[in-house]
Amino acid sequence: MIEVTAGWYLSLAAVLFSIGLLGILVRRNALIMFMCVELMLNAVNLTFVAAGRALGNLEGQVAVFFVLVVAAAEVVVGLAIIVAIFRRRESASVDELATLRG
Amino acid sequence: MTFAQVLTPPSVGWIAIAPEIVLGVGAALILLFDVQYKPKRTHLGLATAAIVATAFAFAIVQYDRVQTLSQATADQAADFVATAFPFDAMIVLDANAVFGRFAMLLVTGLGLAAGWRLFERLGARAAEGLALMLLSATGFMFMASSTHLMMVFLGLEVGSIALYVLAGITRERTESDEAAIKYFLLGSVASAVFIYGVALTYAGSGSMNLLEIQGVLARNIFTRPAVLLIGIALMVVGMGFKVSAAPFHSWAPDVYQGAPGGIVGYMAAAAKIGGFAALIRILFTAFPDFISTWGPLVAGIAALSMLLGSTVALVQDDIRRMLGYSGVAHAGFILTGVVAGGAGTGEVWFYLGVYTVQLVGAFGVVAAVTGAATSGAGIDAFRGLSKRAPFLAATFTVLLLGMAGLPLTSGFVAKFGVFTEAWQAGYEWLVIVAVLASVIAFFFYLRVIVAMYMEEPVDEAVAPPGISVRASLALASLITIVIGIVPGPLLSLAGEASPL
Amino acid sequence: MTDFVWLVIAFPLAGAVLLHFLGRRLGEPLAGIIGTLAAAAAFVVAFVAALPFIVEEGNHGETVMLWEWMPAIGANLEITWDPLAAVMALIVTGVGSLIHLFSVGYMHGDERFARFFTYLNLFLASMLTLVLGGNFAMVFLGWELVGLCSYLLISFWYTKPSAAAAGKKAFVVNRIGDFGFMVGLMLVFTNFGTLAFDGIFERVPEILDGSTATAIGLLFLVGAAGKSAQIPLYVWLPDAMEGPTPVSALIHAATMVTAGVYLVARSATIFAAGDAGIVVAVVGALTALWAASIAIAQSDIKRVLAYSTVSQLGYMFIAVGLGGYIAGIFHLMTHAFFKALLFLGSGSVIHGMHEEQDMNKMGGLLEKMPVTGVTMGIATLAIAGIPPLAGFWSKDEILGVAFEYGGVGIVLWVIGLVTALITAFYMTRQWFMVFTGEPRWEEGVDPHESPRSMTVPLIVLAVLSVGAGFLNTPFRLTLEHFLEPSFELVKVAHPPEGLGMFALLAAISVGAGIAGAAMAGFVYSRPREIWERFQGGFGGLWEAWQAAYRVDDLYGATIVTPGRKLSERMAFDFDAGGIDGFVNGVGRAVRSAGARTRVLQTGLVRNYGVGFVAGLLAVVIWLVIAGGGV
Amino acid sequence: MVELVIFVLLGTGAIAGALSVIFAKNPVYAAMGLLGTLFSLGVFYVVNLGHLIAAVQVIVYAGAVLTLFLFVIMMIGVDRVEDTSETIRYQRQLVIGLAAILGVTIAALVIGGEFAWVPLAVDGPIPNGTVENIAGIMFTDWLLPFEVTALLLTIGAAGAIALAYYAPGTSVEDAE
Repeated sequence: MIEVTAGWYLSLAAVLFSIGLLGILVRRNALIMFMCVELMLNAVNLTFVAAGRALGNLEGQVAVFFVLVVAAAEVVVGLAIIVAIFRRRESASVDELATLRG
Repeated sequence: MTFAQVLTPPSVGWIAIAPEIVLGVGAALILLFDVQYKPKRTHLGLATAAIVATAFAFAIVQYDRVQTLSQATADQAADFVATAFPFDAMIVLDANAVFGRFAMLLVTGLGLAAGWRLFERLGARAAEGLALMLLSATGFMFMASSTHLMMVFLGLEVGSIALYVLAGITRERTESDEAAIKYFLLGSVASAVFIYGVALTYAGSGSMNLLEIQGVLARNIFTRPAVLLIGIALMVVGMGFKVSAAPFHSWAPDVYQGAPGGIVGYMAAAAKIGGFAALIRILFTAFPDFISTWGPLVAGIAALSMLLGSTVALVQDDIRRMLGYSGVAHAGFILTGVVAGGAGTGEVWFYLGVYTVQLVGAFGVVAAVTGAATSGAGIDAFRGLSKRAPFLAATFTVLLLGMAGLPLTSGFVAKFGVFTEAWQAGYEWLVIVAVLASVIAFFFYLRVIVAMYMEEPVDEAVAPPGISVRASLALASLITIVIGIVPGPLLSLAGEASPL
Repeated sequence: MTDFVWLVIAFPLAGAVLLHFLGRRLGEPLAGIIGTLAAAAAFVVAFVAALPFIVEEGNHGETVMLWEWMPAIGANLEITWDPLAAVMALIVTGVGSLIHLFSVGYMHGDERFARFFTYLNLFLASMLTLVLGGNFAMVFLGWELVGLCSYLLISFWYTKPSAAAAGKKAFVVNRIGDFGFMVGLMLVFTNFGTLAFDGIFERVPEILDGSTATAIGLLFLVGAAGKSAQIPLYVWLPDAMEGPTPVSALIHAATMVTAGVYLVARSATIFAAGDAGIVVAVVGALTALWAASIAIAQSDIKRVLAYSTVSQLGYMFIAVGLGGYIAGIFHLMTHAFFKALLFLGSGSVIHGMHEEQDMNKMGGLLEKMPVTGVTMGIATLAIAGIPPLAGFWSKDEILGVAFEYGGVGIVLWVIGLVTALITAFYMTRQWFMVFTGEPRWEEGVDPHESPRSMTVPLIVLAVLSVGAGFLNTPFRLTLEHFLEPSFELVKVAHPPEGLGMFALLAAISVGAGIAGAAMAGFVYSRPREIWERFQGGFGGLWEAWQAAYRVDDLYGATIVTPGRKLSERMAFDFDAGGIDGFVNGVGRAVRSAGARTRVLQTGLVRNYGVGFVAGLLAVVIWLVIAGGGV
Repeated sequence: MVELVIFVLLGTGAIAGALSVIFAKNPVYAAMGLLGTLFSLGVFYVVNLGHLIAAVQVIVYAGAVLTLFLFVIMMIGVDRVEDTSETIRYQRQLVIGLAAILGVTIAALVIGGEFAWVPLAVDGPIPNGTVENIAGIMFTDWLLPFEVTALLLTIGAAGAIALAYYAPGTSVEDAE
């Protein structure tokens, strides 16, 4: 009988976090890059919950709420910026944003 | 058991969060008044200044309280803990927190005055801009006073999200929204990395409270601390991003160049104060026993930042990019003091205090010369500035020499302090790298001074700066000189600022 | 008792401030006169303050605290007023005053007349901060400020590209030296816990072990070599001649370039505790010979003097390196007089020849410019070491110190002798080429003697070049007794005892000097064809000298070209034309590093992401492995 | 046993969803992939006794946030298939290199059992993340962070207004 310990979830979270991190490097659509950030935050939440269960306290679960609120605030501002970019350039590709460089 | 019995109210320390309350409520009031009465922008600006001043007054009251607490007797100890760690030890009222507020509020006030013209030009968005500035200051102040990683994260996000917006607030310009999206995307990745570090630290130590973590680590010896170490690493990366230390610096020059000129000094300075305050709080309070592990890491980041920042700054033709890269180098200089651990706290704060004032002042000059709402500032605009605008040229010279660390400016005392700490902590090689970097740094600062004083002016008149800009620049350069000549008081003030 | 000594610094500083704000309104010549008066007032104060040392033998002087800046680290505004400081202050203010006076005439008609005097006064104040500072923080402040003034003054005519380039070169090379100096200071501070002289020099034996003392000494040597133009950092000084001639006389001959010598002398106890001294001496000897040989073939009147200065500074390094601090300071003083005189004289010639600097286009000027010619002749004899002029006594003392040292010292003595011969040769050559023979002036040039304000300093300096040597002769050691209290903590090296030895050594060195001078006189007093045949006799060697051994090109090949190639491959174009040599060697190397790193900043967020993630991975892996997490 | 099955099934689903976020050519598919991951995580929360946050996850993330995303995707153009070929030089090679290092690192940590190591893990009864229990913490110990979130929401509102509000055609360039 294999027991699913917190370590399993932590490992899964690490994989999800890494996928999100690499997604930032692979996608050029700002919106999808931002989805990757959401993916990373969700991996963090999974870590919090699983660790909290193993540690036997609820702080991990409470922390998830705050991460959620932060994510929501980021979404509001982030989407506003992305829409602003899109309205000017008719594209949400970050590859076309390279006037500031050097 | 009824629900009401479950809840025991936390110890509320009003005075411990008074400046933050003032700023937060003030920001809300500005937004509300703006919606309801459409006041003049000048009045909004003055109201903001009054809010900052009020918060500063409360910070002074806090300083007084901290002084009293530090002399508390043993039987007052219980009272002491309750007052110093309100809200069930979410935050702390100690000298470190108070010094962070001083620095933050000073920078906010200076930034407001230096960026005055920007807010005048923002039109209907002025209220939002001012409110966001106040709110971001609130967030970074929380970073300096938090003893709980979730509070640090919230402070970081409050501060950062507001800065993302401020970077893009002059949406009419393409550079501005490019800067905003770059800052936003990379910043939110860095935030995610930081909070992941918090989660792993929680998994590794069972707590998010810095003092509890320290206690746990002191009581237990972990044979396999990998999760905890990754947690520390990720938090260092997150903070390294905020303070623009290499190799997490790449956003800084672009954002400094693209963001509206009037606000960029404040943005740069505030993020540095918040990031370093949290970094030293986390490393010194929670992980002092791991210093032999994170010390060399921080030293490596410091060395890379100094060398990269100063060499790349050398080839910049845009003053704001140059200041951005020099900010990378200065992050490295400050980290040089961090490697010394708790012993270097005073020096780090001193450096942070004097450098951020210089930074706000320098960007204030740039904004006055090339425009408060524009992006970029080519060096051509500064040629012969001494003839066109002697006041601006003189203050810029003082501030640049201060950043370069010429003796008798505050920058020299600051550099000397952190270098000495690092040397005494056994990082001789780091000090040699730091000296080398400051030698290189001299060039690009001097290049601007030479352009201002020894080259023929371009045929372009500079609009005379307003009274608030003049006042803030005069104050910033005065601080640079006076602290350089009489560093004693500030040194002792910063020296008290060790985290509890 | 000598509390008022701060006025020495205050007068030129006040002059600089006054001239900065009012200079343009004061106009010519009032601004110059005020500047000169500020310098002269400083001299008077220094003289009065120095009287106690003359009256009372063995007076140590005192430390005058002006302002407690950072007492915790011993960095205060304080003045160490001891005989060494007094001698330096007198030289700086004395020669400085004369050069100020000279400049009133020389800079006549320059549109930035007042600005020139602002810089000169600022330089004086900085230099005095350096030599009077009672701790290393003040020395460092002065060190940086004189560098800055030097930079400003070399590129004073900044519209001339070569002047701007030379200023830049001086700045870069000096920063390399400063780097060594700063690290040395760091080492001093961490060992002693203070920067104040009072807390350092007396405690050297108990605190420093030999290797640390050697390390500090070598780091200081790097700084000193930068400021005093020693191998391998000397390359900036010849180019610095792009500045106005009074600047060359004041900064690049008499005062600033001696800061390195002063630093070694001031830190004598540290050098005595380690083995760095002999390195100083060897560097000095090599520089002396190297630069002297280059000076032989120069045809630019100021470049001869520039290389000569490098060479003479090498002499001083031999002395202070071997422990002959007093001999070194003595030569510093006499050299200040005759080299300032030579530079001012050359300035007078250049002035009279309408900005002509090529000696091939001079000749026969003695009739037209008698005062300049005669005074320069005196200076030439002085530097050639002809008794009883000043240079003879001081140079002989240095050679005596080297001889007495034995071993390596004998080698250094031989090098010194050869250098003395060469020095006499090229200086005499210069005098004959400029002042005798057929006029070889270009069309329309009408040489004339300079105005009174320029000739008076020449005459005063000529008198000093004759008389100053008598301050310290084997028969009467006035300067030695004067300076002794400053060097109580160390064993000062002396020339061999006894008049017989002195006479023998003096005879040898005078013989060398006369031989050199006679050879040059024999060749260069005759028509041009003869010199050319003579010069041709050296073959390729002469060309190598003329080209200064192509050191700039060497630095260029080893440092510049790789940097440029790299940058070209990176498709970054630097201002490729422009400045040659060393400066751009280092400058370009750093810039190219900057440019290489800069291309990483592509402006593409996803590239930044790669950097971020790479850094993150490195940090994580490092910490996990270093922390024993695995 | 049930937990193992859930972990394997939904874990695979979560990773598949995550991969589709970064590889889907159509942004809508990417959003759907994210949705799958979010649902999987919601189930994991339940398994880990976080009932309230599981509900919040579904409501806030799947309900609100993703809807907002989809809304913006619609605005940008729902049928726009993205060109996913790499245009930046060396980017792909660098990313593959980094992915390899990252993969090796995580594999080493997972196989080495590092992530299984929660040093202070407890045995015995574990509190359940009910509304009451969560509230008990959030409104006492965590009161201050809870209040600070108000600042975040204010910033969200003010920021969105500041970014949205400008009259087209106006200029903030300095007049002089």
